[in-house]
Amino acid sequence: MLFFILVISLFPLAVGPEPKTLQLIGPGVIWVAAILSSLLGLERLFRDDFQDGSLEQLMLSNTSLPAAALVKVLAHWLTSILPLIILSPLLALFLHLNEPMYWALLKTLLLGTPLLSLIGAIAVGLTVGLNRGGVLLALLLLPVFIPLLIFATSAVESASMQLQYSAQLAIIGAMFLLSLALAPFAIAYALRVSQT
Amino acid sequence: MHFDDISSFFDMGGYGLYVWLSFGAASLSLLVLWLDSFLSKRTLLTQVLSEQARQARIKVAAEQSAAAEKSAAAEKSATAEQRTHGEEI
Amino acid sequence: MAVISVINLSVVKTDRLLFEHLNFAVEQGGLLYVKGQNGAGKTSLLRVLAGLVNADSGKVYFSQQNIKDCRDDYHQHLVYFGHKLGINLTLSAVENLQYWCKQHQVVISVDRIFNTLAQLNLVGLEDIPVANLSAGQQRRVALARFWFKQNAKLWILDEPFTALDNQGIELISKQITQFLIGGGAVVITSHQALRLDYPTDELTLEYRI
Amino acid sequence: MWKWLHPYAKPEHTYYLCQRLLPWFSLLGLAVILFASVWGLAFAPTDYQQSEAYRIIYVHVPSAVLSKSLYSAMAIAAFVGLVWQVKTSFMAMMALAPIGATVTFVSLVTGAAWGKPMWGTWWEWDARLTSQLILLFLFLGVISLYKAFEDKQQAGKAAGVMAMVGVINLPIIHYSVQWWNTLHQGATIMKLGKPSMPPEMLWPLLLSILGWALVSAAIFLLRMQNEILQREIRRPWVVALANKSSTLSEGT
Repeated sequence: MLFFILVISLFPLAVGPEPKTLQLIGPGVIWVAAILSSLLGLERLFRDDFQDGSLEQLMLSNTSLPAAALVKVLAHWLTSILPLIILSPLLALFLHLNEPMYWALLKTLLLGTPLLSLIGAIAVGLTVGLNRGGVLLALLLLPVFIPLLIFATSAVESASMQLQYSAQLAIIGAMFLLSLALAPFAIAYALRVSQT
Repeated sequence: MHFDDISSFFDMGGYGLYVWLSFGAASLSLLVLWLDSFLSKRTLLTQVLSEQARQARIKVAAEQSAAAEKSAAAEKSATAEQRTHGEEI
Repeated sequence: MAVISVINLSVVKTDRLLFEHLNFAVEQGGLLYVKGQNGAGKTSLLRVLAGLVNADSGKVYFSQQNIKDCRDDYHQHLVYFGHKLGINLTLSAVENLQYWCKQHQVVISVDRIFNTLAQLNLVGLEDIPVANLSAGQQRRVALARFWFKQNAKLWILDEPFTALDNQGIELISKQITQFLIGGGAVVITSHQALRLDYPTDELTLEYRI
Repeated sequence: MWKWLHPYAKPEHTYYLCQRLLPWFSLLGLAVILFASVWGLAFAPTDYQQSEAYRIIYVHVPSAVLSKSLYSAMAIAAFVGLVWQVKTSFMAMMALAPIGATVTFVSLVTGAAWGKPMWGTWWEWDARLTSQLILLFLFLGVISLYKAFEDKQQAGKAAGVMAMVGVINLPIIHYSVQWWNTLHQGATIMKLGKPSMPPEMLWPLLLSILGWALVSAAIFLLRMQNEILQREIRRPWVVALANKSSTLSEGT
């Protein structure tokens, strides 16, 4: 969370405090920072449970692994992404976003960030048994997150021009639902693969 | 032939650099990929042999140590026998 | 009836063949002691038996059913104790055990948990974070599971005696014997000789290169 | 239905099948690619708009087309491996990945070299180039995930999952990048006018696509053999093979 605020406050310092410029890059900056800070939290999603063997015991119980994975993902979203969303008005202020832009940003964040946790957890499940998962995780996930980034920032941009942006929101929502349906099983499979 | 002479062929109507760069990069990349595949096949085949040799060494070592154990045990029993003989005498 | 049986099992790990064409069965009340050098594949065998890892070829049956087809039923009747304890260090012993019991759908009162921990010589350590306990004490917390899962038919135990003192070993051995007498089946590995007063089958895995 | 495929799922048979096919694909591929390139470079007519620079099409388009088909092929191999648990399928996947990455890289380089004379910059955030770049990242992700694992069986499954995630995402990426591109700079994109391409230009293009496909197939066969050798390094048939090849090379 602190990382998120720090990254965002670096930008005005780097490109200058001109409100117009900041407004132009604002949505992109917030989204990129959100993706990066979600990566930081993701890395530890299954690590402790994997290392102390809780994950093994979970797999050998009657609890459904996809359901457990979904709960884990929800926990990640609640602890490392929801605070960012709560903080977002402040950051919007920092970056001189106007009101319609902020509402669009909030909607894309609410719809889009669960996608980060869901897809991210698949890659985390795959790399949990590896020693140096961090860089690999970024390489695996960032290309996959590009469409989300594009649709989300374009929604905010449309909002800034007083245009409709329900199309972008609908696409993000569709991606979210698709991943909600598929990702828990992929995560469960990934965690089983990581057991040797 | 579309071009009048060799130099105009290489010049490509002023775009020679870009055209030849593309073709060069493409053929170089494919060549490198092929070479890598080819050479790694050769190294793999030699690796198989060295792996085989390594296993043979381990086997010999295991047999030797087993034989040494056996002979040590035999020696022990032999000395024990001698001792009992000595006592008899 | 065989509780667990294995047909033509081979396991490959990191491109190394650990064993192949392995066949055995453990009956009700049967104790199988898996022996072998370090790296012979004891742990891998146990993990395959538990269904954590897939075998390269061959099948594992739990009461005549392939464990892949009856995963839930199998895990309902299984206690697996591995190298990793499955204990979260930030939680207390009681919390850990409650969590485990919930996962495994074992209904148990907090009093029973306290009682069992007392039996294991952990009085006064029940509700502090497990991170503050010694290695042996942490193991005892994990081993308390042996007292809880009443409907278990099979225990798969990977080095349960490591880091335990004599008194602990005796306690666990007694619990294992009791389980066996009650008709349970046990597959166990151990570097210490088993101090169980019970007929034992042995399976020795050769170390392969 | 799948019975006839079964013998080829056995690595040894696959190896010898590759061995048998390899010379055909190599020679044919080399011949076709050389023929098509010479035709395209020296004999095809000039484009009235782009003059001779358009000849880059004879490497750019085949590599771009192949990069996507190779990714799909890789994902299909991953899918087969994950669903039917065929080990050879994962080997095929990993044999395809480096070829795909190379071909994608070529399409990027040639795209840049084409962009310089046409658009005036080496790199233009054009929809096709951008999605090629992302495709390259996806390839590299799969390859490095595979390399990160010690246990190659586990590695195959993990890389397979990632390849599947990528292939679900690929159309979304393609579409999103196009959307983004039209939003930002709709006017600068230059149309190639493919349908109006005269046959003297089209034929060498189709031939060069075929040539690239054949050469990729040949390299795939070679890499497939490598994957098999690596995974079966201790099997007797591999040892016999290595002995034979070493005596052969000593003899010559």
